[in-house]
Amino acid sequence: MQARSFLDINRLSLEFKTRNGVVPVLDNVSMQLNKGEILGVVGESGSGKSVTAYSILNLNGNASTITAGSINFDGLLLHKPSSSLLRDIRGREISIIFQNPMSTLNPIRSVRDHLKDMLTAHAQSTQAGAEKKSLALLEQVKIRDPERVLDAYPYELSGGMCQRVVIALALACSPRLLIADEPTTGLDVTTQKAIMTLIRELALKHDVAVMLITHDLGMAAEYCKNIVVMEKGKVVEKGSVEKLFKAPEHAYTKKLIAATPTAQSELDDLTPDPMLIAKRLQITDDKILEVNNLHKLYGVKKGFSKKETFHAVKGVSFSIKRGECVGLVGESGCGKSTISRMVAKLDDLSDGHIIFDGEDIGSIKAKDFINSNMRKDIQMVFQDPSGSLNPRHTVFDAIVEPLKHLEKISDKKALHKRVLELCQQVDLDANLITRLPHQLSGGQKARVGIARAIAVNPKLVILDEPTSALDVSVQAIVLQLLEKLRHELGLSYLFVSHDLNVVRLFCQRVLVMCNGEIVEHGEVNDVFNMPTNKYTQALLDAIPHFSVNNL
Amino acid sequence: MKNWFRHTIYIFSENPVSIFAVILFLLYVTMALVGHWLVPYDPYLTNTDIALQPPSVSHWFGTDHLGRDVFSRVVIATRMDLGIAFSAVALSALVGCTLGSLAGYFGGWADQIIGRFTDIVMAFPLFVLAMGLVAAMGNTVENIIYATALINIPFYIRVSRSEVSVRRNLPYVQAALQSGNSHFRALAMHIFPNTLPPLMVQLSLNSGWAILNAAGLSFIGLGVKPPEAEWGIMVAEGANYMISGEWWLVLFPGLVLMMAVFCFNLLGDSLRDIVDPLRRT
Amino acid sequence: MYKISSKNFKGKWAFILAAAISVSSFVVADPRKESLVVVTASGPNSMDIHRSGTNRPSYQVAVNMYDRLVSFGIKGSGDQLKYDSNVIKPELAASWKLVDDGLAYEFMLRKDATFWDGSPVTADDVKWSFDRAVSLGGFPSVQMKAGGMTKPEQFVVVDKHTFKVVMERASKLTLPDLAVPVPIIINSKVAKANATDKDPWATEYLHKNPAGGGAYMLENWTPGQQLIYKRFDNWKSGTLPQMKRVVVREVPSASTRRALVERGDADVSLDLPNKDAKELATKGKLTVSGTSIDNTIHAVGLNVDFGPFKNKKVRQAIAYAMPYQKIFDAAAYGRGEPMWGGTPGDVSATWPQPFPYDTNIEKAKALLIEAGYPDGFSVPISINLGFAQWTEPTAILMQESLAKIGIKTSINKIPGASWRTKALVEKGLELHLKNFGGWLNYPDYYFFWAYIKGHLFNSMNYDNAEVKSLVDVTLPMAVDNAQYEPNVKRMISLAMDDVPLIPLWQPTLEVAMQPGVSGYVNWFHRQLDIRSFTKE
Amino acid sequence: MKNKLRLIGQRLLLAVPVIFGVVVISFLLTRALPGDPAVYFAGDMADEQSIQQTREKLGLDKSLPIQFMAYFNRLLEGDLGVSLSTGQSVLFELKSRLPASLELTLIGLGLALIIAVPLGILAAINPNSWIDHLCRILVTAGVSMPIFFTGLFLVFIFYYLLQVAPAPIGRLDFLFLPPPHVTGFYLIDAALANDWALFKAALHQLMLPAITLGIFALAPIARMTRGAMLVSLGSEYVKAATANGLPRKKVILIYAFKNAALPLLTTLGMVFSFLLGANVLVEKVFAWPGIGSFAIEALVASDYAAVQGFVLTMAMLFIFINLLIDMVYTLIDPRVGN
Repeated sequence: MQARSFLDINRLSLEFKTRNGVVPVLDNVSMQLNKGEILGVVGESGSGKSVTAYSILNLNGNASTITAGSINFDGLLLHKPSSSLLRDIRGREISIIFQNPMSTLNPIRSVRDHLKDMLTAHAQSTQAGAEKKSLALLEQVKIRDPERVLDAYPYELSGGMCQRVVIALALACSPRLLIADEPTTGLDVTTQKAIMTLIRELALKHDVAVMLITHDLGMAAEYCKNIVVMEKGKVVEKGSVEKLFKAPEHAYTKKLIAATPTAQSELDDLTPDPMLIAKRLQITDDKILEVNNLHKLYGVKKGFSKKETFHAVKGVSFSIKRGECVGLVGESGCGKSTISRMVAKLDDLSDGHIIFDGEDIGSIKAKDFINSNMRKDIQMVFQDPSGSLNPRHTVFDAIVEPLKHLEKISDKKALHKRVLELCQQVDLDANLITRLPHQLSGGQKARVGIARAIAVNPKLVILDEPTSALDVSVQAIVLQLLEKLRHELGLSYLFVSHDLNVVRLFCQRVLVMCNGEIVEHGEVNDVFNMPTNKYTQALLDAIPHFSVNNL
Repeated sequence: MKNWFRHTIYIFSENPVSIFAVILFLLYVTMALVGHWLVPYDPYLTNTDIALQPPSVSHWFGTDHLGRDVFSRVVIATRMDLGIAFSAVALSALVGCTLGSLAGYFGGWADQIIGRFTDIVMAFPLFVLAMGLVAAMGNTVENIIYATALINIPFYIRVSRSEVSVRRNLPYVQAALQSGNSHFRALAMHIFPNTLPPLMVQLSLNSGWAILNAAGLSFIGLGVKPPEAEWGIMVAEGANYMISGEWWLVLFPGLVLMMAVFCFNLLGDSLRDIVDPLRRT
Repeated sequence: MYKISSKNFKGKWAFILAAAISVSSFVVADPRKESLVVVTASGPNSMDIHRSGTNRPSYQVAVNMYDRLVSFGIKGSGDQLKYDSNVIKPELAASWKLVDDGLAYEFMLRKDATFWDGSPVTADDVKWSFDRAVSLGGFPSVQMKAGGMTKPEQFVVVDKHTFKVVMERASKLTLPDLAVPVPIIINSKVAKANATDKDPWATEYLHKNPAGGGAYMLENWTPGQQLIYKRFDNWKSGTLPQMKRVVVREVPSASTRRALVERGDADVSLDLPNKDAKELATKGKLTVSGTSIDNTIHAVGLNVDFGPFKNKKVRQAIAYAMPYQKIFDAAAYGRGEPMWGGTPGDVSATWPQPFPYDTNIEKAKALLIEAGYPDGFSVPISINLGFAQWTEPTAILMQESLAKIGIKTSINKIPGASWRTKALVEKGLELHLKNFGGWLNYPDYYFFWAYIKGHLFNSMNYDNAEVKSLVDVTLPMAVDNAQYEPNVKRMISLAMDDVPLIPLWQPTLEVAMQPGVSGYVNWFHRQLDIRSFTKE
Repeated sequence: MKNKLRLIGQRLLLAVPVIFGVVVISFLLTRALPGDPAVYFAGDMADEQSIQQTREKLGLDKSLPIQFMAYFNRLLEGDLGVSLSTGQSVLFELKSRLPASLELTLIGLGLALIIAVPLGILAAINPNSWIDHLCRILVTAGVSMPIFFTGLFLVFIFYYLLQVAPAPIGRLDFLFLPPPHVTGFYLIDAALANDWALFKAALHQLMLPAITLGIFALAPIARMTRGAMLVSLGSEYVKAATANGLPRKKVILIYAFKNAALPLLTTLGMVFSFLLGANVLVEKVFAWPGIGSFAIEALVASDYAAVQGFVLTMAMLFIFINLLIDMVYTLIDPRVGN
């Protein structure tokens, strides 16, 4: 008999009862994890990776049923746990770190309370001893001033800090298995790196087995020894990182690897069969957009008469040439979205000039710009493809809006024809035009958003993180589509993103923003290969660095 | 649409109580529409010879102090009560949603003024305000409707204001604006329809409340004019006969009234379950 | 040991506990035999009947806590006691006589009578009190005026115990008017001590603090809730009442009042609806006193300012269209005296008396055609919400019946407070249901208030020169005057023919009492007189 | 804390225009009431001349703005006028009646909380189970009855038929006198006076009306508890707490319920003022000498001063309650004010 692994998930099948009937979610899932190992579970949304992890601690809720298979944790059978077993296991033997650290902590309980709850629940300390132990735990997760943090409430801490607290909680009772469910989602790249490094370090130090669940193949490759790839509730491939990257067997694994942008990949590499793009567009020196000394101040009302101002954008200047794609990168809160909204004329500026196509549109109020004949020349593709579509409007309704209001086309036939044309341009099945947004996939919704933006033949399109909500394989296709459209329609792009790899392969020039200012700009290759600014360097440094060649 | 329908079916199948409420609602609407032709007796015809008779085969719900058939009166009162409830609620929804949407969308001084108005009305004890209005304007059906509508307006303002203000910065509204929609158009065509579901909940709950409100006014003596049949006034008058043993005068109208309000409340609850994404599993 | 109703278990508990720790708030201290619990629809809002804004239930304070010079006698027997308008008996005045050629009454006060504070009652007190009644204006002055007393000069102190009322012209109404609740005798020393320059008649003080010498004193008054009387043991103006302590509790709900007396929690329940009275009387467990109220009718008023009602024939048509019996059954539950179906031409000198009309739709139709309204007309029926108990069923039945002769009506409910304004002051209600009772039981007194143009209770705006001159002449006239009876008969005949007011029935005053409790008297003022109560 | 204090101060300032608005509207509303107080005040049998005299005495012959100024000036001096129907000063009436209403409402609310909160929690823990349905039907039925009907019904059953409840005749039975006035709350005053018989009697009288109110308040509280609990039970932090192996009781009560208590608290303010309004009818049924029954009579009698005083009191109370809730909120929720 083969020696059992520390954690052995064997042929696990699980289904959910939903309003649309019983839905199988896991199908014959098997994976093993040994002591001291970090196992990566990789897959796109809906692959069942989180459900697998949750089933270890029976966290899937009442609607789920394990229909077959077993979970064996060091001799304990967890697929049908008794409540007393669960009580002993949860938090003490097996801990979990959830995706969103801010919402993982109870907003009205202090860090001290959280740690104390945890410690006393598992009899790790007395009420009195909890304080000392808590401080030690916070120090362990490298929180510099643990005394202050101990008294803090979650809203007073940054995302990264919260995640450290969550890790401290997870490690409070010295568990033997740590499940990290997308532990860095929502965190900035620099923080991402710090958190992942911390997890790895602590796991090694305390001999904790880690199950890392992520959609980011790059991250999994960097931190894990073995990887399990899941798709649609099934394990499609598993093995060592090296084996997986060097000789992927399953088509899905291949697709995933290809679609993950790396520091070397080109746009065409992202998909097995890239779109044919006639790269005929010539970037001229003619500037379609020139932004000079742009400022944005927000009034934050505090108290009755007192108004505090928040300086979101501090004197930013840049330009975009006709046909060019300029990337705007920075971490959350750096002001990049504010700039995109001001340029798109959805928000007023506080000071400065926006010269578009030779005209200063900065002085026109956003609410008056609707009536300007330049409205159709600047269009924006929004970050969240679901949120940017009116849930009550069909695909047709959504695409036809700008045609009706900006192009003033009223002939029904003409409208219909134009919509179908646009669908074709963005590779959207014409049969879908009667559907409502919630009946579409993420990629389809993104295409609708793009079709709507290009419907009125704009000159400048602002792409505000157009792919951040999409799975990598879909992202790859959408990026190629955008590139194709740029060439076909002669568009200029302002591409806002936090993903440096994507910016590198998609843009010609890049602007790096930090705290409302542009700290570095230039050709992508120059900036990425030889960053001069410290911040840019840190940013680049934080991207998971892996390449097949390095293995 | 199909999906929505399926979701609705799901909610109902999870919730047998809701099915019951829907059936009841349809029954009441039918009663309001055709009740006048179905009743066995002229609901206004008095006959003092048979006054205060207990329920029997010929008079299912007994007769009142003037010998009128209680069953017939209860049935025809449906139109009056639902009429008051629906008109009042429709009126307050119309005014409240308009004001609330404007306040929520444009903010600024309009929001301030509308907000203060809401605060002031809410600071009144609402039932007493309704009483005062009806007392001041006279107790006609129209005035009962106006008064009931007025005290409900703040709730619609609040709901639609908050619903609109959370939506006004959503990407799809921004998208609508950059697609050339004017602000009014974006508000009317893009935001407002999406605020309807939570409003429907309010609408349904308020309909029940409007009936209770009218009943309360009747109890004080400010209800509809005799000889009009209305549940509240029948209960209020019947209450005087409870101690003396003519229980049917209060019980039947009371039950019918209660079931109607019950039905609206349950419907509102079910609607909330349907539209509230938080409850969607 | 006294008995506590065993049903009243909390009372028993409370008693045991209270006995154990003996606390002041527990008030069962006197045997139940000598205390009385009365429930009533509404209670006094002032202790001072002379004050403006004082409500009707406050008159009981004047009756029980203050003495008048004279009082009416009591007639009837058993449980059906009623005041006797024909008998004036001594109260504070031991005797009186007409002096000065019949133009003045001289009253000899009881020499042993004292106020609650022990000070003797003197003629000065009487004068001060009467001066107050005619000087304050409003209701007390109006009522005094009805008896011909309008100014302080009419009240003369002869000596300490002799007091004279001087009349400007002899009137049969003067002496009875001194027996109504208004001319109370106030302890003027106490009142003056609490008067101010701004308030010489001490209205603020007497509003909350009664100062009299009546049979009962104030023990506790919580406005809007309850009034507790305690007996003034030194009362000399009549037989000392049996009840030492009387609790008058306000219970607005009629059915609760009925339940309280049925359950034995209250001894007396006032303001009983006719229906309850009828049923309780039938059940026989309780004593029900239900005698008709003198000089009072429930009636339909036809405002002659309203187009069609200008025509006498229309008024008669309506009188013929009234469903009298149905109304009497449904609104009065058969309690009271019918005021319809009198024999035409057979008029007596009493009031009220049945009018010579009966339900006759054919005749009503014919009269309406004669009057030129073959298709009828529309008119609202206004009713007083405060009296919905009888006005509403009456209005509905009327509405149905009038529809038969083509008169379309809508029912307009008017809240009690605005009723006075609309019906009596503005006199703008076309067709309305009204109730008026004259305190002084003379037909001419009733006619004076209700049938003379401009007078308060003539909400019909009826104007008839002959009636006016008849009333003017007859009002002061003594009953034994030869002209009296023919005059009264004539004015009643005119009223019957012109019918601005269609009498429906003479109402009753219904009271339920525990068996063993007796002595309720039906007074013209309809308020509670607790002095006559006894309990076994 | 300083921030929190400033927040509360700000709330108070915001209340000023609201109160002014209430004063203006209640003034206008009362002037629109039918009936002429001068006629009422002049008394029975008053003639037109004395009515006119009364009118002048009351200042009712002046124009509306002047009347308002006079009213407002008196208001600032704390003079609320004299009630026509009870003959007492409005301030006196409100002072003696408000505790009665508050005592009743608070007890009713307390009853409702004791029953509805656990029901709501149970329903949220087992959504769509029979418990949930039963709870839903029960509380909805409670709020679907006209409140006077509930009251009369309870009286009929428990007083008239079963004879276990005392008669609906106000705060005390005939046999008792009120306790010495300290707070005006009979229960408290009786306890202070160490008079337990009286305490018991007052409690007895309170039970039925409080239950009537409580039944009415069950639904909003239970539904809100359920809803808020569902949200917090579905939250990440509850999931995390569960995953961390905290005891279920702690997860439900500390992690889920304490957070759910915040929206519940806001609802509670609404429910309280709602109950104060519903009180009007309950007080009428139970002859309860509170401000509600006072208001009804005043309104029907066109008793200006009384209606205005009542409305003003209620508005102040409403604002006070909301302020109180804000304060509790800021104490519970560390996020507020920072």
